[in-house]
Amino acid sequence: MSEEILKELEKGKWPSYVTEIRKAGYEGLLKVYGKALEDKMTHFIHGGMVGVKGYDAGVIGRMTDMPDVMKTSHLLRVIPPAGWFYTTEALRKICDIWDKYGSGVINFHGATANLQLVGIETEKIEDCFNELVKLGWDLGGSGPDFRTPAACLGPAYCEFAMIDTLDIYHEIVMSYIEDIHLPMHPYKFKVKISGCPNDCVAGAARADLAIIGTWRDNIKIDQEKLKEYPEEVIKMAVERCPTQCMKYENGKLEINDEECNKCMYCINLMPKALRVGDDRGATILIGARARGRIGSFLGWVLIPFMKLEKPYKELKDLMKKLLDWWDEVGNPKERIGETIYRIGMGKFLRDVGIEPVPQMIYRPRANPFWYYWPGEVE
Amino acid sequence: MSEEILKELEKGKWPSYVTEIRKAGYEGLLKVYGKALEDKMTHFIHGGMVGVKGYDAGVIGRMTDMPDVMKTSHLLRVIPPAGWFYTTEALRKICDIWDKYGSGVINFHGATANLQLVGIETEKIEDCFNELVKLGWDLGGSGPDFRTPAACLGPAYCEFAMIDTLDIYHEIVMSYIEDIHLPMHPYKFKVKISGCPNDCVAGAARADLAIIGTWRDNIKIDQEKLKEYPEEVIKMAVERCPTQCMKYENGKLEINDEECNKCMYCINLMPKALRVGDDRGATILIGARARGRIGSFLGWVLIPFMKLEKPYKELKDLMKKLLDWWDEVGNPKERIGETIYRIGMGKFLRDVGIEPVPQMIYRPRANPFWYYWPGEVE
Amino acid sequence: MVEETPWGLRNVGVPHYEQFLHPVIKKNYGKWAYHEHVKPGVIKHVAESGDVLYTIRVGLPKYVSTQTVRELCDIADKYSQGYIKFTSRHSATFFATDEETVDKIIQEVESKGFPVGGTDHSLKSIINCVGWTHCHTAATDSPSIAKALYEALYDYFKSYDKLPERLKIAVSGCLNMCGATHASDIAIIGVHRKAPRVIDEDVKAFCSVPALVKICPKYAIRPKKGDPRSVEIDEEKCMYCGICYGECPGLPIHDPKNDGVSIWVGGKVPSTKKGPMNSRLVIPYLPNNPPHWPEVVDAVKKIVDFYVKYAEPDERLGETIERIGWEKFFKLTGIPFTDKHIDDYVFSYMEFRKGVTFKHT
Amino acid sequence: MVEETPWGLRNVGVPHYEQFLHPVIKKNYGKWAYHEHVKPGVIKHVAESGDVLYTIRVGLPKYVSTQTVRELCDIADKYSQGYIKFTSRHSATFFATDEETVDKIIQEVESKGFPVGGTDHSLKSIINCVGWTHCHTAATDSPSIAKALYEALYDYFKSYDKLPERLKIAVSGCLNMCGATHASDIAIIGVHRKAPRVIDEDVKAFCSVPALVKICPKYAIRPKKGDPRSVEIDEEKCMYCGICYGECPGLPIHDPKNDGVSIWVGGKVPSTKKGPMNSRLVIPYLPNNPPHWPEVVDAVKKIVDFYVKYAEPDERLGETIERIGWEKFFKLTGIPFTDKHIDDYVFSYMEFRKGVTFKHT
Ligand code: SRM
Ligand code: SRM
Ligand code: SRM
Ligand code: SRM
Ligand code: SF4
Ligand code: SF4
Ligand code: SF4
Ligand code: SF4
Ligand code: SF4
Ligand code: SF4
Ligand code: SF4
Ligand code: SF4
Repeated sequence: MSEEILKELEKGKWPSYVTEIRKAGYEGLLKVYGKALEDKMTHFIHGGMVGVKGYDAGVIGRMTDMPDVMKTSHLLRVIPPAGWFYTTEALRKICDIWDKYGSGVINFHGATANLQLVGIETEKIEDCFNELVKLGWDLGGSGPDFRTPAACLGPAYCEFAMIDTLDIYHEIVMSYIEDIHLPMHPYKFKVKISGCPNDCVAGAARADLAIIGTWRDNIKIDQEKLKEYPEEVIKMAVERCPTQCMKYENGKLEINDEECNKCMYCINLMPKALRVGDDRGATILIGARARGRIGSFLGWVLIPFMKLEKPYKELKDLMKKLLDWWDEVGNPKERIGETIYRIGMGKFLRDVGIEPVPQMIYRPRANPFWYYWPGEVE
Repeated sequence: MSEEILKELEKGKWPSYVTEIRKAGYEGLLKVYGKALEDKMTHFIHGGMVGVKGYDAGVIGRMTDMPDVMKTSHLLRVIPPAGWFYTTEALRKICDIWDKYGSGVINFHGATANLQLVGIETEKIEDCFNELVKLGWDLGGSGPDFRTPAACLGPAYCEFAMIDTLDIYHEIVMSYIEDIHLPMHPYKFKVKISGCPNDCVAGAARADLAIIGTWRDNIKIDQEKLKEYPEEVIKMAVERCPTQCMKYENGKLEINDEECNKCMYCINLMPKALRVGDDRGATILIGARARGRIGSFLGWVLIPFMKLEKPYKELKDLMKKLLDWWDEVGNPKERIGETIYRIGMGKFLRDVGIEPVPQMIYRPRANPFWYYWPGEVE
Repeated sequence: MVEETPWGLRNVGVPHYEQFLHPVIKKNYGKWAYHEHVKPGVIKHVAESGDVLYTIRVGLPKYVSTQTVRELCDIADKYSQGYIKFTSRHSATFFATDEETVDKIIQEVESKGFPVGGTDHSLKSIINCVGWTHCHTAATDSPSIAKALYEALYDYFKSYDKLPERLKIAVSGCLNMCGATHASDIAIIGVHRKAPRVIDEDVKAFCSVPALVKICPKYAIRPKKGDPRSVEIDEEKCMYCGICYGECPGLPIHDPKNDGVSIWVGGKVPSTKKGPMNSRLVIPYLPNNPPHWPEVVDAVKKIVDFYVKYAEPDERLGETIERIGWEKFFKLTGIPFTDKHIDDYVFSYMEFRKGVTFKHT
Repeated sequence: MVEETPWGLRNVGVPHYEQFLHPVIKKNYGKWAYHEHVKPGVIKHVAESGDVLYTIRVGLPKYVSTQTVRELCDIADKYSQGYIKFTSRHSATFFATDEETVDKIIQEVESKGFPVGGTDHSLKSIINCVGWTHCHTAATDSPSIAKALYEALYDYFKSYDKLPERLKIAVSGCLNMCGATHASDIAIIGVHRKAPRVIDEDVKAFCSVPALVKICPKYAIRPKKGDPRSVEIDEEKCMYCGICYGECPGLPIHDPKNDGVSIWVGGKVPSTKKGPMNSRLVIPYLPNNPPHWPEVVDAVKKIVDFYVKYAEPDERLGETIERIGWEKFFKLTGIPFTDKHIDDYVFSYMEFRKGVTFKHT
């Protein structure tokens, strides 16, 4: 019966993950999963503590409640290269190692960022890792640690990229590599880096700290190339521009850049004719969490504009300040956004020494429930 | 010195309340108030329990911390006629009584609704009231009771009125008159009645229960009268209509009433040409409070549409249900909106037996933190 | 229901409204066709029957003496058939059925010192609570602030086309907000800035400790250690709302050195366009400076100037600010932005700016 | 920093990205001029130098075997100079520098069973977590739901002009939302609907009672009366989030009879136009019905049909719904509205409709 259900999942036009598990020959997983489909209930259970020596993170321990079929199926989170760019050579070598020690099943990639090698027995983890690490591959984050960041392809081939996402990713991984392996924060801390407001790694929704490229000066308009776009596309941009700061008259497009809020929409519509400005940097958002204790948080503005040039000192100083503050005041299982929410954004800014600016909020408070700090009143 | 400050307040173009206090000859108040201006601090203090026999509300007791100058200055809240319409005859009689027993100072009217007679000594209250009540005037609400409602002029001379605000006001006062005099709810309960979405008694912001006239069918357009309005006014309506459901072409205005959300804006702009529809009733909002325990609440939709015809049975049933529920579950000093917020809107609707409809919310929940009730799951 | 009690009549309710309605109103009740703005303070209502009713709006001071009431009644007797109405913003309304009478009413009312105005695109009557004239919890004096603002903005009340739309200002002496402030175009609200003092004897004599512990929204009040019939206040938690003093005379919160005024803008009540909006903090503190309140008057004038300059036709102040963005509002007015402006209470998260779009002012 | 420890190399970090970049990318790094959508799954990037790079987007299954990886590598070796990229939605990207090669890649990749598509106005790769294939907290099975939806919406992945804008679907097996669901156009999320059971011995053996008491967001867990080393759960307070089970194997929450699937719509991440939006609840519960998930597929198809029918060009699903109003969305789709849809948690007040404007559907 469970085999029949599995077979159903191998039909159809979209490539089947069940077929892939079968191709890898990971029979144990097929059985446990097939039973789950039959029972309408998972047969995996908590995994206990597993890992490699010297690290407290990077391996997700997993056991089943069907020990006769398969007792354990741990998974390794491997830090991928910036922007998930690989050579086939590198991939083949990873496959070789994974065939040797593990199930042959890979998750390309996990939703946080990691390359995930799914299904390995406890005693093989250490050796498997030691082969990987010799090739330069390391384990990613898990538990209450600094998680593997994510970066969009950015300058690799996107004309919108206003920061060097790949380089920033690389720098962050290298600087925080110990933190990635040592869970010691109140909870997980995820960083995502997007080259522009399109936010192709979804930092605004899924990163405790999102670094998103933006610009401060004028959008560049090429009136000639504009003509390559149909009138209705140009008009749509003008009509939909959220700040209503565009004008299209007599075949000429004008933008009142003072009013533009850099939403990127018009540029997306007509990338040949419109280009982001030259005064480039990033907006930094804080606090996103998918399903928090009091509901989902989307990231909000912490730093409206930061220049981001190697060696990214300002960014690193900021991250240090944030983590130090959070380590001190955060509660267990509380993401940094929730800590800020609990303590109060104003007090948080005071504590970490960031100047409050109106860009941080949609609008000022409607309630009179604020605080005066020592020294502010007689 | 304090007299000099007072004199400053009698200068200028706008009529002076200080001059009025002086005209009334209320010397005690001038002195206590003058001292307050000088000291930059009030000299009034809590007033203790004062009132008329048989009522526990309607009189605000007030004492000063300058007993040598003036010990007490209580005030009477008198229920005004619907829409604050008076005859001079009625007003003159009130003045006579107030000159006889009180200070001669009147507040036309308090921000809730009442006619307020300001400044009377404890021992004169009973007699003063007894003369008022013989003329048909009664005391209004104070404390945790059903407060004096408020109603806009509505059908008296406003073409927008879709419900009979004055009559509803009158009916509510007469039905709840005992409740007005007997504080026994968790906290105050304010009702305001506006004839249309313009909400001229500000129920959406300041009433626990706001009854606001509206319509469900089409806006009536008189294309002839439309011509009396300048083109730019018509175009402004079309452009600013929040649902973008108007079209103006070839001198003709069209409204897609399916999409219209009855905001009233276009009708306000061109009352000669546009008229509200015929299928009239009220939207009922719940929960406003100026400065609540967790911030200001504006009223939200409880009943999207209710026909309101004499004797207003549906409305009265609703009010009874609401007050019964709140009396049972409300905490002291918690307004009904806060009780609903605390208990949860869904559970509240279940408890009082009102059907949930999407009109009650801007958008559905973003968090998965809901409840299943007994009987809903296996 | 009406009762005859040993002490006299009780629960009579309210006299029926019909007797107070002008004959033209009674005749055309519920049957009005349209209205027009004739001149500042005057609206012409036309009934389906063709009947016409002019309403004349008159500004009043916070308090009116019986003597003044009688004078106003004299005018109403002379021109309005003895009928008069007061409004939800505490103006008075006179009635006329022809334009000539309108002008006579205006002349006579104004000769007594009462301005006619406040209709259409004007400054409306400033709602204000009693403040230091009568209230024990006042942190500032609403009536004298309202008076100072009326003087500064008088022309806007008397005209009906100098503002982009109506301008509603309201003043509350404390956070209870009796002055209908929280959804006003401009709101002035008295603020305390230090925790209440505790007068042990008064707390013990007049107040319930459990009630106080429950009443504080910030849970800053606890039974006093070693003396549990009084209380102590955690000054780090208290945000000076004064609710506890409202309940208990033993917790005075007044402080002439630190009390003052805050300014809020951008609220509106009607459901028109984007619907009701709360007023938002723009100036957390200005000193109490009666009788002329120069700091408050300056700030309000600056905001009104901004409004006149940047609003599009028919835009309420809050709509203008929402259109151009609060970051621009702070830039254009030069009002400093501080940590006080950033909400830090229950709904704060909703006010944080999600995503990366804003103006780099 | 890299360490040579007694157990081997540690903290090496990650190989430098440069070595993984295609030569055209390396040459034109940061100097791209514009891009164009050539056909479904293919984007042409033009550099300032005039160089051209075509990217070909390929849909992958949730898991890939090493054997398949090698096959894909073969193709990349043949046509993409040995370079390959994976995307943030877990698609694969092949590179070409001329259109002919593009077509060859498409043909070869598709012949292996991997679809090319998911660019421009298309269905993007469906992010989905591991669900019952690997996770202990799953209330539903994300991979098979994703598969069923891919089958039903296959053409939308393979085309780039049949949808008004992009369509992002994501599936999470439980409320932890690992599947990147909470800001998706359509999100499918597994739900439990009953409080966890308490297995006293396991709680005592594996779990910290104080930690559990603190971890429950609804404060529904307390030390068990009379047996304080275990816990008891207040079923009236519990809202089935499963956080406690994530911490403690002694509190299993799975329940094949009541577990199932919820559907949420209208989220988006980018700051474009009105900015990021959360997905909102539209269907609180559908039964778990693998392998073909007919109820889920029907519901999603109904929503997609609504989108295709009512969206204006270039509108994301959530933008369409916000424009026409949620009350109309429920009416037009016929999806029942219930008390579950009304937020009743911390930010609920912000979601209540203020004022009287809405559509009388
Ligand atoms: C593998 C992955 C899903 C996938 O198939 O892609 C995953 C799988 C698990 N997640 Fe996750 N999460 C994964 C990305 C996410 C994301 C998405 C993201 O990072 O952008 C989220 C939501 C975003 C966020 O952080 O808010 C996410 C929110 C969680 C949570 C809830 C955290 C919270 O703050 O509320 C938990 C529970 C916890 O950690 O307390 C969790 C826990 C888990 C565990 C470890 C289950 C557990 O409680 O022990 C899952 C392991 C399953 C298994 O055995 O394979 N996972 N998890 C993703 C990680 C791969 C990687 O590292 O690259
Ligand atoms: C007279 C009036 C101000 C005025 O000059 O117009 C007034 C005056 C007082 N109000 Fe008020 N309130 C007045 C309308 C309001 C309004 C406006 C409204 O009703 O539309 C509000 C805000 C709206 C609301 O209800 O949310 C208002 C919110 C308060 C509060 C805060 C209530 C709350 O829920 O947060 C208090 C304190 C309390 O009652 O606990 C309060 C308390 C008071 C007290 C009784 C002071 C006290 O704590 O004992 C004031 C008496 C002052 C005096 O001695 O003269 N008053 N009060 C208004 C009542 C006149 C009338 O009945 O017509
Ligand atoms: C008299 C009064 C109601 C009453 O029974 O007391 C009133 C009466 C009218 N209001 Fe009002 N409004 C009155 C307070 C209000 C309030 C309450 C307030 O200010 O506290 C509001 C909502 C608050 C706000 O605006 O934030 C209010 C929002 C409106 C609106 C909507 C304005 C908007 O911004 O969309 C209109 C429509 C318009 O003028 O275009 C309106 C229009 C009208 C008209 C002109 C409609 C008509 O067809 O005649 C009424 C004129 C009557 C007249 O001849 O005097 N009335 N009006 C109130 C006069 C107050 C005053 O002395 O200034
Ligand atoms: C490859 C990828 C980034 C990566 O490094 O992995 C990517 C790359 C590009 N994105 Fe994206 N986006 C990618 C995920 C995303 C995400 C994240 C997600 O889906 O989880 C988002 C935000 C989520 C969302 O939309 O809700 C995202 C929002 C955008 C947008 C803004 C769309 C909008 O609604 O406003 C654009 C602009 C556009 O297409 O007009 C965009 C445009 C682009 C362009 C076409 C821009 C350009 O100049 O080339 C990039 C095409 C590269 C190519 O040739 O393949 N990309 N893009 C991701 C492909 C995922 C996939 O396999 O389908
Ligand atoms: S986030 Fe911007 S820069 Fe990065 S890939 Fe997407 S569109 Fe390009
Ligand atoms: S980037 Fe956005 S806000 Fe700026 S002009 Fe373009 S569409 Fe308008
Ligand atoms: S609320 Fe409407 S009906 Fe009542 S007076 Fe105002 S505009 Fe007229
Ligand atoms: S009432 Fe409002 S929504 Fe309806 S047509 Fe007029 S302006 Fe538009
Ligand atoms: S707002 Fe404050 S000061 Fe003014 S009357 Fe109300 S309680 Fe008194
Ligand atoms: S002033 Fe307000 S916050 Fe402070 S102790 Fe009193 S009730 Fe609590
Ligand atoms: S969403 Fe839930 S079921 Fe899916 S991987 Fe994450 S924890 Fe497991
Ligand atoms: S499932 Fe969630 S709400 Fe219920 S007891 Fe566990 S942690 Fe608390």
